This record gives sequence, C-alpha cells and structure tokens, in this order.
Amino acid sequence: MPESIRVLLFARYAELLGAECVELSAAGPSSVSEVLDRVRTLPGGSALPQSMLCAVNLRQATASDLVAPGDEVALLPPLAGG
Amino acid sequence: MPESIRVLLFARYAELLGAECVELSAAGPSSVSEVLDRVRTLPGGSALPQSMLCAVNLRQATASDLVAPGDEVALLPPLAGG
Amino acid sequence: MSYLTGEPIDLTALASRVESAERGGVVTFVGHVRNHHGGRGVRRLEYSAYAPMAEAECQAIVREAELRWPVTVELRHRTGRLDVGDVAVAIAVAGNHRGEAFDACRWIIDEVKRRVPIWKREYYTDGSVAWVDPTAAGGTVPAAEPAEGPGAR
Amino acid sequence: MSYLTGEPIDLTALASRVESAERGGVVTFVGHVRNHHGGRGVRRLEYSAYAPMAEAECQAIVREAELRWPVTVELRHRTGRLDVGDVAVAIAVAGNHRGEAFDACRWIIDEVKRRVPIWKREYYTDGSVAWVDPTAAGGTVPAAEPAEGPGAR
Repeated sequence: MPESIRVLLFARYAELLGAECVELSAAGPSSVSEVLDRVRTLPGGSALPQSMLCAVNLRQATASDLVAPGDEVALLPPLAGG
Repeated sequence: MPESIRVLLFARYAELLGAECVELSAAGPSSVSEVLDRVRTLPGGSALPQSMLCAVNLRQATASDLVAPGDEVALLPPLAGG
Repeated sequence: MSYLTGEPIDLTALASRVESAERGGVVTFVGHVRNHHGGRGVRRLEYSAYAPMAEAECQAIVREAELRWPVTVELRHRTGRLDVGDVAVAIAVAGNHRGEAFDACRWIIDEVKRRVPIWKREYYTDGSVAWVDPTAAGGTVPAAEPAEGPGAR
Repeated sequence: MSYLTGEPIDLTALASRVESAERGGVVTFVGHVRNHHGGRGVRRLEYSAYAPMAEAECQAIVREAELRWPVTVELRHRTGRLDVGDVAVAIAVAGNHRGEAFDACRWIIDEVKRRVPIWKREYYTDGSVAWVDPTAAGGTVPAAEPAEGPGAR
C-alpha cells in the first residue's frame, strides 16, 4: 500500500467533517491547496471556509507549499489560545 | 511650653545625627530651609548633604515651603524602595 | 519540557522557577476564565490543542524571547475542561532589568495568541455551546455537536 | 489597608485579590532580594520606612493608577529583615485589556521607586554594611553604625 497523506482536523473543522483524521492516498507530490480541494469533497467538507490556516509537519504552511506522501497536514480553525 | 516643630530623621540621616527625632522650639513661622539650617547646627548635622528630600506632614516639600509649630518635618535620604 | 498541562497552574511555583540571583525582577501574566463572553454567561469551557505543534510553537516563542531579551521565561497553557476563574495561561519572565521583563512578557502573550494552535469551546449558562473564533462576528461560531448529554453537569 | 508588611508576601494570594469576572487578565511584578550589589555579595538586608508617609504614597499611587486605567490594583512592600531571594515588593494589576494592565503595572513600580519613602540597608558577605543610595557613585553609602554585634547571625 503506498504511503498516504494524513490530514488532521481540529475543533470546529473536526465537527464539520465528523472526523479528527482522514488519510488521503497520495499519487505523487501534491500541494496544500490540492489537499484542501480533496478534503472539501468529503462529507461535510463543503462547509469548510474558503481560506484556512494550515500546517505541514507541525509548521504553518501556505496553499502553494508542496506535500509529499508521509506528510501530516493539519487544518487549523482560527486560534483561540491565550 | 510653646508648641515645637518635630523633625524626623531616617536611615543614614538618623545615623549621622544619632537620633531619629529632634524637637525644635518654634519662634513664629519658619521655612523648611530654616529648619534644615537649625538641624545642621546639631551634633553630626554638618555631615548632612547640601540638598535633601523633605516632607512636611507626610507630603513632599521644597526648601521655601513654610513650617508652623506642630508640623512634622521629615528629612528623607535618597529613596531605595521597590 | 511540556508547555501544555491538564493540571491547575500554580503562579507562585512558576514565578519561582524563573527567579535567580542575577534576575530578581519577575513579571507575570495570567489569563483567567471569565464568566461572560459576547453577552452570554459562560459556565465552563474546554481547551483543545494540536498538541505536538502547540508544544513546538510554545518552545519557539520562549526561545525567541530569551534570544531577544536577557530574560528567563516559563510558559504554561491549560488544556481540557476549565471552570470560571481557573487559570488558562500563565507566563513568568525574570529579567536583569524590569523594562525588559515587561516587554518580553507582553510580547510572549501576544505571540501565544497569534501562533499556538489551541481552541476554546465555551458552554454558556443558557445551554448553548460555541467555538471561540476571533475572526467571526461576535467572536464565536455555534458548535455543531449537541451540547451535552443528560449525564453532564 | 496596609501596603507595608513585615510578613512574607504571597504572590498567588495577591493576584487572586485583583482578579474578577470582568478583569480576567492579571499582570504582576515581583522584586526579589538579589545576592549581589555593586560587586559585593549580599547576605541580607533591612528595609525601613517613614511608615505613615509610605502608606499614603502607596495609596495615592494605587488610586492614580485606577483612575488612569480601567484596572484593579494590589501593592505590598516588605519592611524589616529580608534574606536573599525574599520578595521585597509585589504588584498585581487586573485589567479588562491586557495592554492596560501591563502599562499600569510598569507605571506603578516606577512610581514606588520614585515616591515611596523606604530605605534599604545591605549587609554584605565581607562583613561590611551600607545604605543603598541610587544617587551615589557605586549605588551605596557606607553605614555609620557598626555592622553587627557578636550575637548577630
């Protein structure tokens, strides 16, 4: 089985998708925006906002950043710590 | 006995004069600077600095402020709180 | 080193960890759970986090502060269920000069709010539940899930 | 209300006195006794005060801060004998907005140093004793009295 891209969902986004983690099969390198496009096709995914804070492997990332198999992509709702 | 002016000395100034309090007989109204002149004539008083922080009745005062019998004049070394 | 904690935060203990013979001036900031938000009464709340990223961001903030100013820093952020009045976040900064400790402490709390992936779910006295969202009108977005089962307090 | 105290200051207790439902952000400043000053090792120190004026000045500072910013303030300053590491002064400020709490806390400690009639006598590890004097070269003036009798620690 080829290595997949792990997508983590938090807080309200996890509620919208009904899941805290989804695995996307990765056919070659992809970008953060391509990952987001695929997540939007999942049940509940259409309710995600147009733009989201994202992280790849624990670091904040932009939509054009590349994502490789084995990477962990996180979709972060607006932060509310502090 | 006529009311006097009470002069309080603190910290290093109390050490220089060997007293924490002296009573000056008050012959009519006087100023802070006149009080200081009289304190300087006391034993140890000549070691007091040229200018000093002073208070009259718990409020900071300047040399020209007036002092009346019954007042409490305090000679305050440089502050070191906080 | 863990910056996130599920246990109550002890301010005096945190402050004593930064104080030293060289750095006798200690500035702290503590954020408590308030009993109101956006006109609703708050009953309690839950903090969740993307824990490994939140730990990494907290560590980066502490290191950046200690590089930028001559200070020693401690930082803790609660997770899990909190009641009104509980300490949500605490920062302690010891400096050689108090101005630097004030500057660093203020910068750190701003960075924690800006960078650390933590989310707050508020339970209101009227029974409603919402996610705190500083970018939303009113500061919250309704939670999708049912509030609480009949067994919840 | 007494701002001067001969007893150890409990930071957590002081902070809890200012925190409220409206003012959940609390900034504190604590000054500790350092183990060195002007190149000498400090063994202990003694704070003395012109107590009635010091109380009046502290009260004036607190009131001025609470008029200038929407904050709630607590302030304590130790008197008497202190050992290295002891808390000498503590300020707790709760505000609606954290920026105001930081501004007020910083202003208060500056005013305490500038206005409150308190003096510090330092006992050094080499046996010497001096009055702290920020206006003097080196920051101290030798004390006139003998340091300590044979019975002193």
